[in-house]
Amino acid sequence: MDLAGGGLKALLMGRRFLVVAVLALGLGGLLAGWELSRVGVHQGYAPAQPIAFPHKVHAGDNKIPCLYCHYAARTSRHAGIPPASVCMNCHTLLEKQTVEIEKLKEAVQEQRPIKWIKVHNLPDFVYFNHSQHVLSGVACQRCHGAVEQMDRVQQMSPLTMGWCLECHREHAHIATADFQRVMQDMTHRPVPVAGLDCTSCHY
Amino acid sequence: MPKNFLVATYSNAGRLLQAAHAMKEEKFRIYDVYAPYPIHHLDEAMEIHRSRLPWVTLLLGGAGLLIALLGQFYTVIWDWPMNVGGKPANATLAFIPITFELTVLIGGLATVAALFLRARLYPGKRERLIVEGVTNDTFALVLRKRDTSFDTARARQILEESGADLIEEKAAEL
Amino acid sequence: MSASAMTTIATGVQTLHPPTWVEGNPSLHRITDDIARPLEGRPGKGWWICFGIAFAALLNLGGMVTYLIASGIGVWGLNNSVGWAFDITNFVFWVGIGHAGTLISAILLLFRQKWRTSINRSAEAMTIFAVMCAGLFPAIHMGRPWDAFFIFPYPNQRGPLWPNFRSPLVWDVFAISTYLTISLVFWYLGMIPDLATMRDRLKDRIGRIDKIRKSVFRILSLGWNGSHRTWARYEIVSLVLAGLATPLVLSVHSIVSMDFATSVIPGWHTTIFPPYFVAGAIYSGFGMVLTLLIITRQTMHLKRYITVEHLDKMAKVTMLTGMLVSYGYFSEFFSAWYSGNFYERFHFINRATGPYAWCFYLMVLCNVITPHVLWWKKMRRSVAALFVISILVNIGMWFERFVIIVVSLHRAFLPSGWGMFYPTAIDIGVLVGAFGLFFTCFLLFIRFLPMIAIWEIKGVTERAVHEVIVQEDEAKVAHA
Amino acid sequence: MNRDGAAKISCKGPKESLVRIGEPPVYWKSAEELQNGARPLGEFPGGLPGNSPSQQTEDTRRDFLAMMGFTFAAAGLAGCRAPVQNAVPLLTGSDEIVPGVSNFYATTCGGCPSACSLLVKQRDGRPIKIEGNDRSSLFGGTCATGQATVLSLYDGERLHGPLWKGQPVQWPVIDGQVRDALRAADKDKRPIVLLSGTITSPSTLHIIGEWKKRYPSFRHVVYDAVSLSAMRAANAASFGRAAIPHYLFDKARMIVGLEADFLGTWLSPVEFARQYASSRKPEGNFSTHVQFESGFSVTGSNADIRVPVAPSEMGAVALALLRRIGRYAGVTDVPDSTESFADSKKLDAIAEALWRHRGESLIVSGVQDLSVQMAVNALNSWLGNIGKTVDLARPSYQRAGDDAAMAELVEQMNRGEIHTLLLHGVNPAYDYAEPERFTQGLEKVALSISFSDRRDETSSRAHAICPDHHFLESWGDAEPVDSHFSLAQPLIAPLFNTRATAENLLAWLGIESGHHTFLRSFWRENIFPRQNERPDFESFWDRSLQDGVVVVPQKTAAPPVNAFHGDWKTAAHAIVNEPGRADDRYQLHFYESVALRDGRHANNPWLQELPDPISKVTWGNYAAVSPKLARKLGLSEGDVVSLKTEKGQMQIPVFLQPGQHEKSISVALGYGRKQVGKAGQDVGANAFPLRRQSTVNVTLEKTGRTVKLASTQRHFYMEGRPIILESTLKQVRMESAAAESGEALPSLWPEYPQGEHSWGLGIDLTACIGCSACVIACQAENNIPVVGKDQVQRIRAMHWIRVDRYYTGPEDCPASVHQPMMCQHCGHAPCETVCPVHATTTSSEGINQQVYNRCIGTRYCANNCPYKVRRFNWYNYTENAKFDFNMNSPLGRMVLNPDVVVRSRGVMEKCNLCVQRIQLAKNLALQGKRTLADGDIKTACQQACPTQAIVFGDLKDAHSRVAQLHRSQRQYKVLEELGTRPNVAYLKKIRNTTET
Repeated sequence: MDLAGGGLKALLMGRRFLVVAVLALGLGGLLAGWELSRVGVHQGYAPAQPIAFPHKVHAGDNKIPCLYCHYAARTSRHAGIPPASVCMNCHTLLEKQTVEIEKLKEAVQEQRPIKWIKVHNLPDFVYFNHSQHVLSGVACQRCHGAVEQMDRVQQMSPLTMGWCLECHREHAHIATADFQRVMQDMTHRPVPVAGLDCTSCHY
Repeated sequence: MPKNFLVATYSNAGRLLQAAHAMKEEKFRIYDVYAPYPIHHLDEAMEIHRSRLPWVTLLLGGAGLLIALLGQFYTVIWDWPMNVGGKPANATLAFIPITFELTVLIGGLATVAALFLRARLYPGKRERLIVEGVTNDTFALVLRKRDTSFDTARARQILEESGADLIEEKAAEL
Repeated sequence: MSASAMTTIATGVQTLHPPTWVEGNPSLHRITDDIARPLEGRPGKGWWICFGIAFAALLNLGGMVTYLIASGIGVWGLNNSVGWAFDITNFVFWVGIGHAGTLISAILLLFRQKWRTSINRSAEAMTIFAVMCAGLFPAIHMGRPWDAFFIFPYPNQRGPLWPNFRSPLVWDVFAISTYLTISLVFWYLGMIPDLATMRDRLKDRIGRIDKIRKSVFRILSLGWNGSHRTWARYEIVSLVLAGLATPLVLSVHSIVSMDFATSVIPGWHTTIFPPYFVAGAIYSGFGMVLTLLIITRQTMHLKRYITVEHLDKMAKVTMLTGMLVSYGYFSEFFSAWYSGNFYERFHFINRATGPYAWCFYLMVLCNVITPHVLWWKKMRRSVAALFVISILVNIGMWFERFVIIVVSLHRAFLPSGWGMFYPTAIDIGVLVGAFGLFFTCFLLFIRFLPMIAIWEIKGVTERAVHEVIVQEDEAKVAHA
Repeated sequence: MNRDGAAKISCKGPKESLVRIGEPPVYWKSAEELQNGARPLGEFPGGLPGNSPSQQTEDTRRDFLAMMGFTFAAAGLAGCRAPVQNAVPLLTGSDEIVPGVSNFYATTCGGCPSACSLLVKQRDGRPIKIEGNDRSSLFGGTCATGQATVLSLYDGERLHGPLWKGQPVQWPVIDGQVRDALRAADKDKRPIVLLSGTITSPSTLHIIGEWKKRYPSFRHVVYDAVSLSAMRAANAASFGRAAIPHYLFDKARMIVGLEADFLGTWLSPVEFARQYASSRKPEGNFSTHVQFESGFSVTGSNADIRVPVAPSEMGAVALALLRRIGRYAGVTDVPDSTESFADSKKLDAIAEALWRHRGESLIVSGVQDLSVQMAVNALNSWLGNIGKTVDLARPSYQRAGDDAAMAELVEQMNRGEIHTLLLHGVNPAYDYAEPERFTQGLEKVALSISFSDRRDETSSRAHAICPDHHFLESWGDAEPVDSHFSLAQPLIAPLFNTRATAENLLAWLGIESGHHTFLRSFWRENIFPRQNERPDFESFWDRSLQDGVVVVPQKTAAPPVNAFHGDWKTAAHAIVNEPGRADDRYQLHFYESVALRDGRHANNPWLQELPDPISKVTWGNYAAVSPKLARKLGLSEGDVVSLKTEKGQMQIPVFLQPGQHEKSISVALGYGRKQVGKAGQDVGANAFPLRRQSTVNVTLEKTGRTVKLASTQRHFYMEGRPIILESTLKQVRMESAAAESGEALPSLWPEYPQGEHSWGLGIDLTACIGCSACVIACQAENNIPVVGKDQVQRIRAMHWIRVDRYYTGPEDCPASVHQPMMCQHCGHAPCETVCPVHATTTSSEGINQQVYNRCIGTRYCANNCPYKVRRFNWYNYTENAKFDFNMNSPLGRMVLNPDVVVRSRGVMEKCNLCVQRIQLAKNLALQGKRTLADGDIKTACQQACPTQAIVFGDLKDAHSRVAQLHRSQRQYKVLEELGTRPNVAYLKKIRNTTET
């Protein structure tokens, strides 16, 4: 009447084993699901830059407006990292010397482009246009967080589609229930409308 | 702890059936019958009432139906309505197939699960066979000797009359 | 069942002899032995040859699919005019095959058709393997199979973004997976008592292999001990499942047919598809069951249990469904003509006279003309004839799907978009490979699991039926 | 999938140092990185110290800077109005390139001597898209070839630097060698010859003039592979001016073409197409067009009456008309000739119509035969068209080839008389009628220098190759038509160590000031004085540079045009007595293919894969024969035949061409290049060598071999389906013009709420001539991959817009219609319902949007699309060695549009109404605090269309052009009866059969 293998016996412990197995599977599933959902999300990414540029000092303490350096954000899809010449606009005049500023000046002397590291990376297949958002009055901090308080820039937002949509849904005049009415009183003045169409971002 | 049983084994269902009816006449309560295939018309002899398992099917099938319908309504109409081929957001007709499938799926699985629970069937359960070959060619009629009031002699007599191949008293866990 | 009903059967029994579903009236023990033998003995040469071929084909499938996914759908002969061809043809073909099993085990159970007992187990197994093959194709026909999970409605970080519940493809996913699950459960449930039987047969044998097999059977048989109280519930549940599976089996192929019926393409866009597809499915399913059973009864020495009576019954069903299918073909042409729809008419003329006409006529030969051979009892009872016919049925039904899919696509609305489809080696390789998968599974099944429902056979052997009844009557007399 | 086409590409912005041989290119990952990674710091204000790249770098860069500088103010002026019109963009502070922002510059096309004026879209320092310049008074839109020239810029087969005897050298070495050789040649007075194709650049011609002064033994020979020298000769004889007239089709009410494909390839197709369309408006004037031709040309496919005629009978046609017109004009002694090609009633009718419209009729002939051209001249002058529709006073300079001069040069070369031979824009070793004769001669030349941009059949035989810039890299100007000037400016610093031919010619004259300086001074001295709009040269120059074009009053001292004094009688008799031909022989008819023209673009994969507008065949040429002939000889499509003339023979597959004259066999030139690059190598067969002798007596033999032609459309008849609706001018005029149609069929569903806009297209089938410019424009705009011959054969071409072509009527002389077919953006789209994952849905603005990254590739949508306009990525077409076209090399990928995703394997794609342009326009409107105006957004296909057949716009705005088209009485929607509710409306094709 005995059955084969001690391990097998353990396996065949009976009901209790069954319960445990079910619970384990359930938990494992949930964990795996959570992990999978975070694939490709780099929230909190804060790489060290070739020159430890402190936004805190510039944008925070000295209150330099974001768009002074990232001027392209007004007109282009890219906010743009300022060319070293923009840095030099001030740093040629400033006495203050630090190791980091030295690095900058060195680079300029040697014509060596500074290879910054991109912090906020959207997937390739999504089109994001800075100027569109800047002109529609979206504050930089809305997506980038309080950069003016950061010594090293860090990705605050998950940059997932769901996250984009949260904001777009707030400001959408499209596809809501009272859509018809909205369309009627929508003047033909260019009201910045956050699109909920796929082609607002994907093409 | 083991219980005491009076076990009669048969080599065909007919005699066993006969014995079962006789037992009923004599107000003996048949503990259970073990057979390699379901013997019809045994139920009344054993006073087995129609199983209530189909209700499980009805209830959980209904649940499946609701889950499917609400799920589709939520995703398609409420959560993110999209203009798909200019069709109106409310596409109830299009929901029917999936609703039906989920009803059947959940209903069916639930019923089987219920059966396993009710009949205490689960992987790794040790089978407890009252006699050899009840899963092959032997039929066993089992009476429980609950207390002294159980008239063993009479029972034996009836069983013998019914032509049991073997009658024995044994203690076992079933 | 009430006693009065009993007597009717009794009289019935005495007056005319019901067809004998088991020949030679074997003892219960003998039945167990006969059916268990193939599982316990060494497999014969025949089995090994078949398995070798099937397994080779399966390996080929693996290679083909790997290559396909590595390089892209372009390795198939598809093009911008004909976006589906062998892939979906095979899909529909296998789903169709999968229908006979559930029909036999569920619908015939509801109709209390005793002759189903010796074939339902293998028919169900066939269903499961066929649906597995079917499921393969929607998966590999995608351009990006690694993104297939987009189809399932799960909360996600894209908004969340849900699948399109209007799309018949999504219906398919639910239908096929439900069908596979329910069939599996039904099949397994029916097998539990037999697994117990196998378990208990192995009791006194010693030897590593047998020990392992025994403990596997033990796990699978869930501690079954033949209790009648369990039997009672068990039968109720079987009936319930049968009741659920019956509409399910009809729904599955109806939904598959909607992949086409809901479209706008002439030749696809037609309301007759659901019933016509279901009939076709059963037709092809019975074709495949015949093929398989004829092979197994010859090779596994089970002539006693799979009798000519069975074959005769199946032949009749095949003929009936074959004629339903023929009616479908006819009414398609009729409605095309009667509707006066230009594109519809053009399509059906093109079907019968266009570049793919030969497929159409092959289909007609196999599905419309062949079944009528079965009017002759001789044919219905000739194993050889039935074998040939069953093969023809399968060929015919494959081409039916090919004609529906490819011929409709290759000449749609704008002549500028017309183009031919020519299969590549990969197309054919995958087609063959699917058969490899199917037969490998089936051969393993008949080798390791009881391919005939032992307990059901026992339930219908003449001895069992007869003696119960006799004793029953005596019992009553005794009372009076 | 890869959003930035730019990613992983070495960017060479205009202000950035050149990639010199052996120097690794600067790689950058994103526009940001481009901005500070790939740009030297030297050019920022306050000029940071250091940074002195090599000499020639400085030059080019300074040129560019200079140009930028000069045009500051001008930009300010023009900038505010319509930025797209700027020749030079507004510059903010230090950088003229804002990453991610496109600038448009005007320049002049170098694709062929027609010298169309262009606008070029420059993005992150790379020209990525070519558009027509609407400021031009001659042109508008482009042709397919022009569109594709931007890809040739990024052709990896171009030479990376000068070669001397096959070895890479630096420029000074070449300069030294050449100067010595020239001095030697000059000393002993041995001929120095510049053999060039037609040069329309006045400044370059001026330099050549300087050479004549400097070297008395210098001579300039102009050679066009497909030349119009017979016409020049005829005009000299008839009007005392050896020139090509400037034709005005828009002024003509009655047009007769003799073997002249003026809408496809002949002389100046873009210009003529524009004129032609404007003369054929059902609502206004509608000219009648009669075409006599042997093959089926684009022009013929648009004719109201098309008469298939054997090449040998063209003279007879001219004569038949001449005789009839003569009767009207009172000239009776025109000799009789055969009229077997058409019944005389028809001819009478045509002649009558011509006479009725005398002064506003036009007869053009592309036949390279003096007598025929004389007859045509006689016709035009008797009809009083000279000075009206045929302008000789302001002739065209677009073809200046002189066959006689060329023939003589080749003789001289073979006699070993030529000392120095400069080859510019010519490839006689490939396209001369007697190539080996030329190459033998070339070996006898002491010094031969080719300016070709690559090792081709000719340059590989020359002593030195001094690779020319691509026209997008160089300065230049053009005068396509007398007094119509246009400028060319560099859009990018030269990718390779090349040098403009003009630069070379100057350098070797000893003028070191550089081409740009010379160009400016030339304009200051020669063109600026001829205008009086602008007081000072700078503003004149800036404006010209912005507009790209300038028209000035004609030179006072223009040579006179005499009245017709040609000897038409001799010509007539020459035609009558022309040698007959054996009846068992066939006649060859050669034509330039719309895509490859004379073969100079053979290495451009876009053009190789562009379906021929008529046959829809790609990747190779074929012998077009009439179905009747094919039946007679038992030929079927793809059978390889060998065509034999007295001197030569070629093997080529046949194509059954309805409407082909039974006795004639048409073969496209420009194929079968032997040395051009991997895309064009050995594609098709070279027909040039067969032109040497009379092509009248050709034998045709089966070889037994069969090949498969790669055709994108395999069925040519409509099967009686209402796909293209036609009507005649009469009917349209009869229907009340007020009648407006366009209400949609009833729907079972409630109307879906529309967004702020509702985008749609209107396509006028009457205007569409089938030139296929839209196809390439779309390909360039939307990063559409090239898939190669094999995939096209498998019906997997990727073009988002295809031009369907159907025949109607009898097969020996069918009429034909063209229909641009792209996604119809259905309101009730069948494709959307079936997609399991919502990868395609309708946007709130009516676009049928396709989301590549959501698509899982079930192809269900494509199956369910009634228009079959969806395209599936069967393979990875990017960075895949199996598809070794432009998308497989970093250089080739520089042409990609960074605003459009490069699709990966396994996803569906299709026309999305250039949604990236819509979004851009919205954004610009937002920046400009204004609303979108009709016409702000032009789709790529619309912009490229020379006849303005395609109109994009907002259907919600009742006044928009597209909305008007959707209300037009001619409007209909394809397969509307299916209830798909397309947002694309077609306007019926109208034919003018009233006149005859």
